[in-house]
Amino acid sequence: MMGVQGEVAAGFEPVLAPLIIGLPLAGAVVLLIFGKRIGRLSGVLACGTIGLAAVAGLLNFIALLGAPEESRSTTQHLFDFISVGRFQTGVDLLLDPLSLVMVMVVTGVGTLIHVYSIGYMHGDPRYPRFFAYLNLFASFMLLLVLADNLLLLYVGWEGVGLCSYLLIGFWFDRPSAAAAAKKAFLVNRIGDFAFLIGMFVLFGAIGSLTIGQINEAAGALSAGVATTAALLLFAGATGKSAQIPLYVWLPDAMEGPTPVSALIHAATMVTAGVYMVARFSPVFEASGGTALTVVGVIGAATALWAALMACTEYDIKRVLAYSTISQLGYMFLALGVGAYSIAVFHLVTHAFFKGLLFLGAGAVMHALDGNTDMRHMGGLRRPMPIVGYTFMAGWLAITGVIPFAGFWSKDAILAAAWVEGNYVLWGVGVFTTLLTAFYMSRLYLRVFEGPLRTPEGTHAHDAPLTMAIALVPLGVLSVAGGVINLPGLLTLEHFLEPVVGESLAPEGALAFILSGIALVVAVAGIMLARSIYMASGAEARRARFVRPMAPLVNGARHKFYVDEIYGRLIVLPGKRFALFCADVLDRRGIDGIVNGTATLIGRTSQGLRHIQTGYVRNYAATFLLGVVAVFSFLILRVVAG
Amino acid sequence: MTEVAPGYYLALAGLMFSIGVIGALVRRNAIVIFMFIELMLNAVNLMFVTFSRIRGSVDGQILVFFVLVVAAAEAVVGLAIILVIVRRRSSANVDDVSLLRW
Amino acid sequence: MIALIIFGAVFVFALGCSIAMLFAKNAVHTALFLVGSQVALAVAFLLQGAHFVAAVQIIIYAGAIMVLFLFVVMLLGVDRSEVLVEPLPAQRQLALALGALLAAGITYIALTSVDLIGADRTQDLAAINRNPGNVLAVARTLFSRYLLGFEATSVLLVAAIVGVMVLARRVDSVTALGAEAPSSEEREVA
Amino acid sequence: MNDLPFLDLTLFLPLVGALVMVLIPKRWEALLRLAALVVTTATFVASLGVLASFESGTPGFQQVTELSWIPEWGIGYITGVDGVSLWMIMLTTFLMPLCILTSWTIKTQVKPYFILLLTLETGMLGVFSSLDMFLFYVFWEAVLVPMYFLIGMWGHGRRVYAAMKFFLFTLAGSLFMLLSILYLYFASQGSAAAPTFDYRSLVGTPLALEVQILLFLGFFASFAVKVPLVPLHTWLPDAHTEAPTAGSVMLAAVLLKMGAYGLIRFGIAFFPDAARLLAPAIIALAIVGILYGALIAIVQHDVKRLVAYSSVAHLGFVVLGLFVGTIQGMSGGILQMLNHGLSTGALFLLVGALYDRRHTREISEFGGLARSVPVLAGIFLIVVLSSLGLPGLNGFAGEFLVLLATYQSYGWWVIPATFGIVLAAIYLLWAYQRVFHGAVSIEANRNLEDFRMREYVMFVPLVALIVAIGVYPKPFLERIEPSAKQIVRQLNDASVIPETRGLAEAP
Repeated sequence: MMGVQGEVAAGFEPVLAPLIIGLPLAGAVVLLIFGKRIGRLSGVLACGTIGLAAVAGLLNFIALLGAPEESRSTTQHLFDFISVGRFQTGVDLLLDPLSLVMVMVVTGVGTLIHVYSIGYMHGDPRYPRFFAYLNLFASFMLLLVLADNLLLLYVGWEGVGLCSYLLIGFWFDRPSAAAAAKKAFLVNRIGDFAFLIGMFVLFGAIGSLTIGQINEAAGALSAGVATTAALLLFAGATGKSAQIPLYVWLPDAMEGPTPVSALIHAATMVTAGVYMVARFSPVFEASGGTALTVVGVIGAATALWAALMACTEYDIKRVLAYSTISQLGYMFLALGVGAYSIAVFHLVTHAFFKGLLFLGAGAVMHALDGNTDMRHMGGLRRPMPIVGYTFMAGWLAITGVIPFAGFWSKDAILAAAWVEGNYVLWGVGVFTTLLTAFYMSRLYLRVFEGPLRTPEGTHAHDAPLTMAIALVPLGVLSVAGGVINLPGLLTLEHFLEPVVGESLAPEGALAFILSGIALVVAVAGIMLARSIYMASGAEARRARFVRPMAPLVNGARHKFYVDEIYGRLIVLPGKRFALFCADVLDRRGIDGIVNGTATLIGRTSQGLRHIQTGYVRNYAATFLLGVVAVFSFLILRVVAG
Repeated sequence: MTEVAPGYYLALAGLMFSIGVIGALVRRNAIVIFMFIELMLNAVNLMFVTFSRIRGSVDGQILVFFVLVVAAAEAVVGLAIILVIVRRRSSANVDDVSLLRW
Repeated sequence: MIALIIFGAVFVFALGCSIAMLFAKNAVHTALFLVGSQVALAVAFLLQGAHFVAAVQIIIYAGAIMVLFLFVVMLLGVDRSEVLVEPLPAQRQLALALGALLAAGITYIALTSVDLIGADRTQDLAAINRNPGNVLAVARTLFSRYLLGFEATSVLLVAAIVGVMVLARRVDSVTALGAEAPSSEEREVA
Repeated sequence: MNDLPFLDLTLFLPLVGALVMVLIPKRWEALLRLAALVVTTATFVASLGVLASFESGTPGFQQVTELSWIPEWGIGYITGVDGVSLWMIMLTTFLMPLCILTSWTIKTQVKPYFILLLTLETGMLGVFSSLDMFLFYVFWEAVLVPMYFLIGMWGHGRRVYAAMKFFLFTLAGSLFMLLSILYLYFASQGSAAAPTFDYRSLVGTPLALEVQILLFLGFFASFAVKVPLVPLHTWLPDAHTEAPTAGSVMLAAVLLKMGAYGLIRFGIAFFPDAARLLAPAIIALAIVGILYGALIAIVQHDVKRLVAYSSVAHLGFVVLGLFVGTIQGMSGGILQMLNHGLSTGALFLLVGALYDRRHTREISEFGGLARSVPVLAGIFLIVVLSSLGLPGLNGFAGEFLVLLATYQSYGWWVIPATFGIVLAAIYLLWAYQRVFHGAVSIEANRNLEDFRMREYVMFVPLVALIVAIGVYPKPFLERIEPSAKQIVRQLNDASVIPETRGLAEAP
């Protein structure tokens, strides 16, 4: 039992690590309490805290890089958390390559989105509150990735869920926003329910919740226990990372302000599930394939399913939401084939380009008074070039066109699936690539290309400075983000190896063939979209194209009725049952017994009081009855001897 | 003079007592009911006297005095109550006095 | 033998009077039958050697108390004939059945009483009656062993007298006491 | 620090205060309110003395006062505190000033109201600190009377029905307890010793298993009604709903805890064998309670009733923790008692604040309040989150420990229990959404006054505690743990059955 509380295992010296979490948290608390007085400066304050946290994260990152490879992991004990008897947990931070990569993504993208929000939320009456929530989210997310034990991770896990709830429902006046917020929290709670039980199983089997000890002892677990624990944890991940069957909250979550969608529902929070699975990869490995197969299949299925729905959606934010679900599916696919580092790689690049896409969509909405329907848009690249070109970078990145960031990571995932021998998953992945290219091109082409079209009464203008400041760096990263995993350099994969192990990669010509296929498919998707949306005669072609698949298109347009099915199958019977309990069982049943007893006694007394006739002779007769009874008894006793 | 066995006296007393009981239950005139109660007391007196004889001491006869006194006091108070009732309701029927009921 | 005859006469007369009480419609007649049965009982007392008690029975019971009864009957003018229809259901049947049961029980016990109580010590009483004499013996016992009870009866009598005086005051003096009398009147009417 | 008898001071300050208040003319309402506030605050300060003198790390009773009362019958005045009762006492004294503050809006019969509240406080504190069964029973019943009047006189609509129901339920239960206490009393008569009501001597009284089960059920009847366990809970929604705010707070925060406290203190300690034997059944009831209370809470349309049913669910967690038989469960259960007191107490206070503004408790009468009363909405959200067990707030620490312990001892039983937290999120957030979110649909909701100074004073300490326990539960847990450990050992190992005693104590 090494790694007792307080002791720092052999490792590098962390630099002000608590500040990474503490700064945004302090910012949030200050803004929550004094937000009204701080007013306009709230945005600056929030950006400052997260920016400084980013700097602190960077310092630690540099310190880590400076350390020799075997000591690139360290824990820092802050104070005791819930500890009773044998169960001991602390607020401990774990700094290792994986957590610091996540810290860099969260603080980096987070800072950009904070800056973007200054412009985007400008003029909102609850401006300080928004930044308070955003800061609070950042601190919980950082807690999640830095947590040294599962319990603390869970604290962050639920904390980001809370912030997601608060931010989705930020415009709570809109009933749809309030409902979406609640839905997000509840669906997540269902996942968390499984996650919590998974935590119990792990503690029951291992006797500790520390990440290090769990991963160390995971190999010794029986396959059954490991599978149970892994699947329960994964069930938690399906909630947070919006996988089948718990993905339904994410499209609705687009009711929140767009920076929120970018930060929480694209770049960071939803990837927490991926991070968690990667973190506990030994547990998943220990199940002997079952758990990982489930992860991979669910991931691939989600990727395909969400992509199908994205193809028919008209709301630009919702398209991006489905695309996020789909991309998360890719990441789980990668996890499922054991390519953990590649999953994290895709997580990072996805954070870049999806953050960018959302921010771009936000800029479009900002320019068009909040309109999100792509049928009313067109040719916007000319009036808003910064947005247009950065969006284009994001589009090419997600479709997987070489050399944009998405190409490298997506290609690596597909390659890993192939090498693992999982050709079905590979096939699904490739087909999804086609769909991805198609729906993203459909989005991009309809909004930014072609003749200029704006909704009535709006006038498109380019993004203001603060928003542009965020868009440009993300655009650059979307173009060049793939460089962090370019073969030959200090690659991300290699960097993460001490934590999550090696990912399989194809050798020789196979690598190029696989990449080529992926690229060709992506380009085919783009061409398809172009041919039925942009090129001359698109309308007619589109009609011809859609007709054979009418049921499918129709189904996708209605989100395959999943919400309705959940409503009918789970929500409605649940509510009926609750009503039955409340009105029938509780009121008539249990309380009925109680009140019934009282009524029975009352009625009996009502009846019995008629004995009280008031006639003294009746009483006398009764009295005599008693006398005779007692007397007879005595006589009988005498007679009987 | 004393050949008759005491049991017969007791039997007589018992029969009179029972008649007194029946009368007290059956009659409705309050004064008549009182008379039957007196009859019961008399029967009891006879028993006391008989017991006095069986035991060969006068203690039983003493008790007759006490019964007598109680009977007198009871008769006096009871009759006074009846008097008041009759003044108010001009009836000595006990069935008329049945207010204290459900 | 004579005693047996006398006892038979007493038995028949006393029971006859008692049963007649049950059927007499007029209160005055009932009272008279009661007097009859009391006289018969006095004879039974005499037969058993309770001379003093027999005298008291005649004087106080048949005399004073029964006069009081008759006096009240006359005073209230309730000597009208009673209606013999029984308004209470099952009251009469119940009373008869229970009374019969009671009578049977007591009779059974009475006729086997000697076995229960033990020796019949009539002779001892006869001896006492001879010496020192019934009255003297009663007086000695009453004023020695039962003195406390005797004194208590005097308290009882005083209490009864006071009670009767309060009860029997005229209604107008009751109303003079306070305003609550009419209200209680109303309550009765209601 | 044992110079002053802080515990007894705490215990009797409210009563003395109440007696003094009797002398104040009833027209001087402001003075009466102020006096009540001063007395309860002083009581809280005195109880801080108890907390300061409390030595963590020792399982037994501390700060024991022992006076003889009716020595002929072995009745004494014995008070003391240990890790189980410490936080209950603190909770009571902490919430009482808040209850006084929230009662500022009481306008009728001010004098008897505050006097009853103070009497109630002494009664509740007495329950938690008595170490003599007779004294305990006196306090236990003494709590009933003020609460009966508080509900019956200052309550809402069906107050008389609710008060009567509350009274009858509780009384019916406690009669069984009285019988059990008396049996124990006579059973304690050893060969040399006279019978006694002293709790410390009664623990470990040798009893046959059948007797234990009967006596345990006698105590259980009383405590299960108070807790309440399904299906003995139906008094609770009525009483909570109809009571005035302060009454609801005290009912939920403290009176329910008296039941749970009794289960630990008496049920388990006196009859470990029976408790061990019956634990699965009680746990099943607790789990049913968790789900049942939550399900019913979902469809309530009266805010107060909803919170009341949520209490049923939360107390299910408490009982679950107490009987799973591990130290995590016991500690978690005890901590959860404190947590539920704070969270649900705060919820009732907030519902009271809403009621003061709108004079209704119907959820459909609200809507969009976050716009008109943002601070109230914010505080409400924090409390709701604490109640649904969000990590980082107090509710989580207790629930987590309880569920962890349930898994360790009872394996998959934990699934339905854990599902309770999903249901909790459903009913609380749905209600929150309907009350505070959405557009303002009813005109009366548009211009409501947000928190006043008095309300800030009430809620800031509450929220601070809610967060403090959630973030750093150690100071709380480390005071609970030694006592919890001892009780768990009693539950698991100790046996008071005469024949098996030697066996059980052997290693």
